[in-house]
Amino acid sequence: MVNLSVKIKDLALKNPVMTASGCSGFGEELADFYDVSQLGAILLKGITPRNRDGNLYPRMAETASGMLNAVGLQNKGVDYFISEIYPRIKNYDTNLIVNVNGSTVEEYIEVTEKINELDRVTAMELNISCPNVKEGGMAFGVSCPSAEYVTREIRKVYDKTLIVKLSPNVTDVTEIAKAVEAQGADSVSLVNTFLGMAIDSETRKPLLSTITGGLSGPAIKPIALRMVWQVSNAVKIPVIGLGGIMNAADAIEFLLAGASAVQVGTAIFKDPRIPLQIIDGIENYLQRHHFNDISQLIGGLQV
Amino acid sequence: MVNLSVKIKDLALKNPVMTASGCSGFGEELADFYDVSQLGAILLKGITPRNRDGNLYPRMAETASGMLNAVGLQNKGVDYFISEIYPRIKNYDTNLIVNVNGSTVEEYIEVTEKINELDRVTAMELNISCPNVKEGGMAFGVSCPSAEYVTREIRKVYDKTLIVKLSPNVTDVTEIAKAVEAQGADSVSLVNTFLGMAIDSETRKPLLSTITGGLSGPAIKPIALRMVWQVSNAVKIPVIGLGGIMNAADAIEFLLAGASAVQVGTAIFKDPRIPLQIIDGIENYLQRHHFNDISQLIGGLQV
Amino acid sequence: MRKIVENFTVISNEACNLTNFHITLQSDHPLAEVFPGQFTNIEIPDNKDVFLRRPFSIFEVNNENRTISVLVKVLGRGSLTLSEVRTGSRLSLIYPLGKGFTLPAPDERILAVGGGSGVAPVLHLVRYAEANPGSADVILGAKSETEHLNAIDSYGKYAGLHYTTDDGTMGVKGLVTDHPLFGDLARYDRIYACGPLPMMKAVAREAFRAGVSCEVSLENLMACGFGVCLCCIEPTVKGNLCVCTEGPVFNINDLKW
Amino acid sequence: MRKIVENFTVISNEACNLTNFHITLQSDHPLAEVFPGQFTNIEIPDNKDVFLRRPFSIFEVNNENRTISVLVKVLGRGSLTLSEVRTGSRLSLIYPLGKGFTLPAPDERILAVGGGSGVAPVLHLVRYAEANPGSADVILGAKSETEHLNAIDSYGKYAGLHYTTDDGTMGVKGLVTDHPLFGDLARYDRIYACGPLPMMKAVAREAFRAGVSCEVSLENLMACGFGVCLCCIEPTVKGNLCVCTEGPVFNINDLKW
Ligand SMILES: Cc1cc2nc3c(=O)[nH]c(=O)nc-3n(C[C@H](O)[C@H](O)[C@H](O)COP(=O)(O)OP(=O)(O)OC[C@H]3O[C@@H](n4cnc5c(N)ncnc54)[C@H](O)[C@@H]3O)c2cc1C
Ligand SMILES: Cc1cc2nc3c(=O)[nH]c(=O)nc-3n(C[C@H](O)[C@H](O)[C@H](O)COP(=O)(O)OP(=O)(O)OC[C@H]3O[C@@H](n4cnc5c(N)ncnc54)[C@H](O)[C@@H]3O)c2cc1C
Ligand SMILES: Cc1cc2nc3c(=O)[nH]c(=O)nc-3n(C[C@H](O)[C@H](O)[C@H](O)COP(=O)(O)O)c2cc1C
Ligand SMILES: Cc1cc2nc3c(=O)[nH]c(=O)nc-3n(C[C@H](O)[C@H](O)[C@H](O)COP(=O)(O)O)c2cc1C
Ligand code: FES
Ligand code: FES
Repeated sequence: MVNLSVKIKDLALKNPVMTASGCSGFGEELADFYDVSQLGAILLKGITPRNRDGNLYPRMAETASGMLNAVGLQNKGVDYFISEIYPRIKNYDTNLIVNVNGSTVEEYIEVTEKINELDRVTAMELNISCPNVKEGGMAFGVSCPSAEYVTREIRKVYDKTLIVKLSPNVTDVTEIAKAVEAQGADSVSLVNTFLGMAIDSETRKPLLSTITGGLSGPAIKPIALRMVWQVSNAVKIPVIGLGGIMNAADAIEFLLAGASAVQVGTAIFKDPRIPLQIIDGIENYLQRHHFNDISQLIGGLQV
Repeated sequence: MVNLSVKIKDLALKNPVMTASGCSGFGEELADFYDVSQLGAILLKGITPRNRDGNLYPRMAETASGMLNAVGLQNKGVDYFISEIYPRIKNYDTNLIVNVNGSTVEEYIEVTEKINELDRVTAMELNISCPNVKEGGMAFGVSCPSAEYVTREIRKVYDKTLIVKLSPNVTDVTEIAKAVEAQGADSVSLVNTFLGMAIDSETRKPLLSTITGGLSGPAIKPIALRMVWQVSNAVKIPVIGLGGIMNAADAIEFLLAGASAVQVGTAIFKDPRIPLQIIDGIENYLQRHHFNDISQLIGGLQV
Repeated sequence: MRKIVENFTVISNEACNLTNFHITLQSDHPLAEVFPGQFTNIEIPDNKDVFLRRPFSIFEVNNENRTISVLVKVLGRGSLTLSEVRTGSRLSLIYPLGKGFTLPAPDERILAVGGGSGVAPVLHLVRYAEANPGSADVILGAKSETEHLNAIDSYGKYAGLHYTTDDGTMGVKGLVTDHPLFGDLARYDRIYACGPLPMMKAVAREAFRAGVSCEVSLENLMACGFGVCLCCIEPTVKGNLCVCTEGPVFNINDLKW
Repeated sequence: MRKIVENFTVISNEACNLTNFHITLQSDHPLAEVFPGQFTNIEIPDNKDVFLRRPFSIFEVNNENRTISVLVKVLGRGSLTLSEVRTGSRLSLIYPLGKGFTLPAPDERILAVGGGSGVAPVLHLVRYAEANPGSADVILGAKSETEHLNAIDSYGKYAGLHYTTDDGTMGVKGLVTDHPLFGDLARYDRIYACGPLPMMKAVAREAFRAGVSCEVSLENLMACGFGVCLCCIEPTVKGNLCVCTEGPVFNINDLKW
């Protein structure tokens, strides 16, 4: 028997594999395929204080080994979440983590205070890295002062495990990571999507209604992995790695680079079972290599 | 007949397709396959003042729709170039553009002054974006003051067309572009490679001797295209676009996004004829869409 | 609703004409129940330029043989690769996806209109509803005779089959809405349409004018196909709805056309 | 030197054993001249996980039939896909690449050592040099009999064929350097080796001790294969050299082993 459980501050994960926000709905769609209690955690779809329609169609474009999305945080608002969705999902036997968004610090606080009351939401992910919204979002995540500010304000109102989700669209991601660590973040997750663009050469029009969108999938994995490695070496808090993870080998690379846990996003669109396959694959790897604890992999890169 | 020629300041290109630096040697290897005078320009391999051995093997790793390299500017130095290589290639009937590198501003100046004397080198590309060297390189390209400084000093000693090659590893590439434009750059080319990393999960070792390396290929195209579009909208000087261009449709997307010319890098490794196929493809596109001048495509994105 | 990811075996791949292929796929297990208008998201094998799955309406279902089939129109790189798939190869399918058409009551008269690759769900519907030529009409539209699907004559037992072509080489010359049956829509209780957007909009306009209930099946671009990505949304009177889970079939009254 | 990018047709693909495949490819045009030790960079079709070409030594050359062949050992994703290629399909090759072996003079005695996928260039050499069993010996090393290639008996007319296996199931038990022929290397004028790095280093050590000229063919990772990327370099006494253009064959005196 190998031990797959990890702890991110007070967040106890039965295994280090979570779904990524915006790629697994509220867990219900995955539950159509399998028992979601097998997952380490479900990162719920990004939530804002009030209903957001998101961006206009078309919202996605396929790219080489990846995709662009411009969903723009479509959601029905935190109150709807609490009254309609939370009751349906609160008995999943896994960690539910809310991805918190806002256009202003006040909006972030508003959502945070409300979800702080939910027993079964065991952690929150502060999204300061969404490239698909006009206000807030990534703007908070690309400069140290604003990242510090929003983290500090949220820390004041949130008691449980606070994960800050970092943007890769920066010159030095370690600076931002250190800044939010200093303000009390319990963990950082990275990366969110890269700002990208796609054009239809025949029609000479952008493929997304918003012109630019967020790039995800295997294409970004090498950059994401580098950032996770840099940040793991720069901060003391646990790091959660993501970006293009498609299989157990990919996940293990992020763990070796220093991540304590991983998230699976775009891969779910290709096959919703991939998170479970990754859990099995990691367990199998540990056995094959005669490790008995996942902690032996974390940061185990031999340089 | 359609017109494919473009001008970048004093640099007259018979068509907008160049090879990218470090991906086409000194043109001689391509000449083993075809007549290189068909190309708009050949970007020569990065040159430093003195011999550089480059980084240790292994220097490359394949990634999803791309590759990482850690060549590290291996070259025999500018004097060797001038005495041994230049005489062999100077009669190619196309533009020869030297990619200039250094660890210090003095080193950049040293190379620039020497190649300024070469009649057949019609332009230079100032590389302030190489992620694979310890000193100089990308360090100059990720902050405005240092990018400004090196551009200003080089402008003083270089008379012909000065192209500055920008790094994509920054929060806001338009700031750097505007900074070098203000210092007299005649053009900017972007993007150089993204800093990335690859790990062998089985051996738990990095796949590159340098741990991190530069990501190129189709994987990066959406991000490169976004940056070219942003920079084209931010500066008045012509922009040269590159990053993952594999075929004529890709090249046309960069032109539509605002590039006046394009460079083809990693695609050459897959098939050295791709730059020629792109020239044909652009010509064919213009005819098919009833354009008679390439200038009708440049910046022609319909938003 | 239970959904499945499963490898099916290609048991036949027949060219219907130059650009349409009828691919029949067999499961190793008993099939899940499939309703007309539902679709499957297929992993395209072996194509370096395709990253995501591609959605296709489920055309025919045979529970005994554990087979489903799809009609694939070659439009781009993914559908091209799929059209070249060989008998015996395995394809990963996610199914059944989406909500199907509202089934007609036994005594209702229906008109089903299919254009291009949109014929699959409407033919599935008339067969599934056990319609008959007395109560059901199908109009199939195409650019030219060469684009019409062969081997659908057997559907004559479920519906009156009518054809239109843009160039007049088969059936009535013109668009589907130019067919004489559109002259008197009021005799139908329900109209169903699937095909290119302009066609569906034209049908919707006529149905609306005639005051007949009409459902259309949308083909918005999809990433996941099962409701997690929110890429496929369609603006409706109920807000942005997911085409993959709350559609692909919509009543035209809900759409903002 | 003129190099070519060209689509070849697969005219046969034979399994030599569980992990080695002999693939013969036909050109539409007269072949370029190929020397032993030269290689080709092959575009791997249809595999979403492979981006770059993969280099393989040219094994047999038949100018009349316009065919060349490669021996592919399945090591990872690219070689696996290649090993499954079907007769009739087309593969894009870049060839001829690299510098080959220094050919032996007619009166020179040679020892050629091949391990694993490294047998292709050394067998090409003995055949090309029109060697004969009196003047040439070949030692082929493998882990076990099951990994030895069949259908190379015809090379008996060019050289004495000798085998070693790690487990002793065929020929001498042990590494290639455990073969008795290594007891008296001085009788050879030239030694050639291609195979796994440890094997080549062991052969080089023995050749160096015996003072016999020795060339090895390296298999460094490559991106382009024709000299533009500088990814494949090997440190030598002449500095970092490109294995793809200044090799893959090197004299051991030039290497920093
Ligand atoms: C619910 C649903 C059911 C469908 N049922 C069928 C079916 O039964 N038979 C069938 O042949 N097709 C069907 N389609 C459409 C099919 O999914 C697309 O034709 C296919 O995905 C195209 O993939 P490709 O890789 O060949 O095209 P690409 O190479 O990705 O694109 C080629 C061109 O077609 C455009 N395009 C691609 N997909 C669509 C789309 N969905 N709508 C409009 N334009 C598009 C692209 O923008 C591009 O210009 C259905 C789609 C949906 C959403
Ligand atoms: C000049 C030259 C000639 C060659 N001739 C032959 C030949 O005749 N027959 C033959 O079977 N092979 C030959 N090879 C090796 C062949 O190119 C590799 O085995 C092949 O590229 C592996 O690709 P893959 O996608 O299967 O492996 P991948 O999936 O890319 O890698 C699988 C594993 O193998 C390792 N690996 C991959 N390539 C190499 C390599 N070149 N050296 C060491 N480790 C490697 C990887 O690091 C990885 O651990 C030659 C290589 C060169 C450079
Ligand atoms: C369609 C889509 C929607 C997303 N929505 C959110 C979101 O609401 N909040 C968030 O923090 N990240 C969101 N993301 C980003 C992912 O959580 C993840 O950071 C990114 O996709 C990289 O991981 P991947 O390559 O595994 O997908 C979204 C990504 C996609 C593709
Ligand atoms: C092997 C390799 C070597 C490179 N060497 C240089 C160089 O010497 N100077 C430079 O400015 N860029 C260099 N580059 C970057 C390319 O010129 C180009 O900016 C980058 O690869 C993105 O374009 P692509 O995706 O078309 O390759 C190199 C790239 C590769 C892959
Ligand atoms: S396609 Fe993902 S939600 Fe509809
Ligand atoms: S593989 Fe590119 S230079 Fe040798």
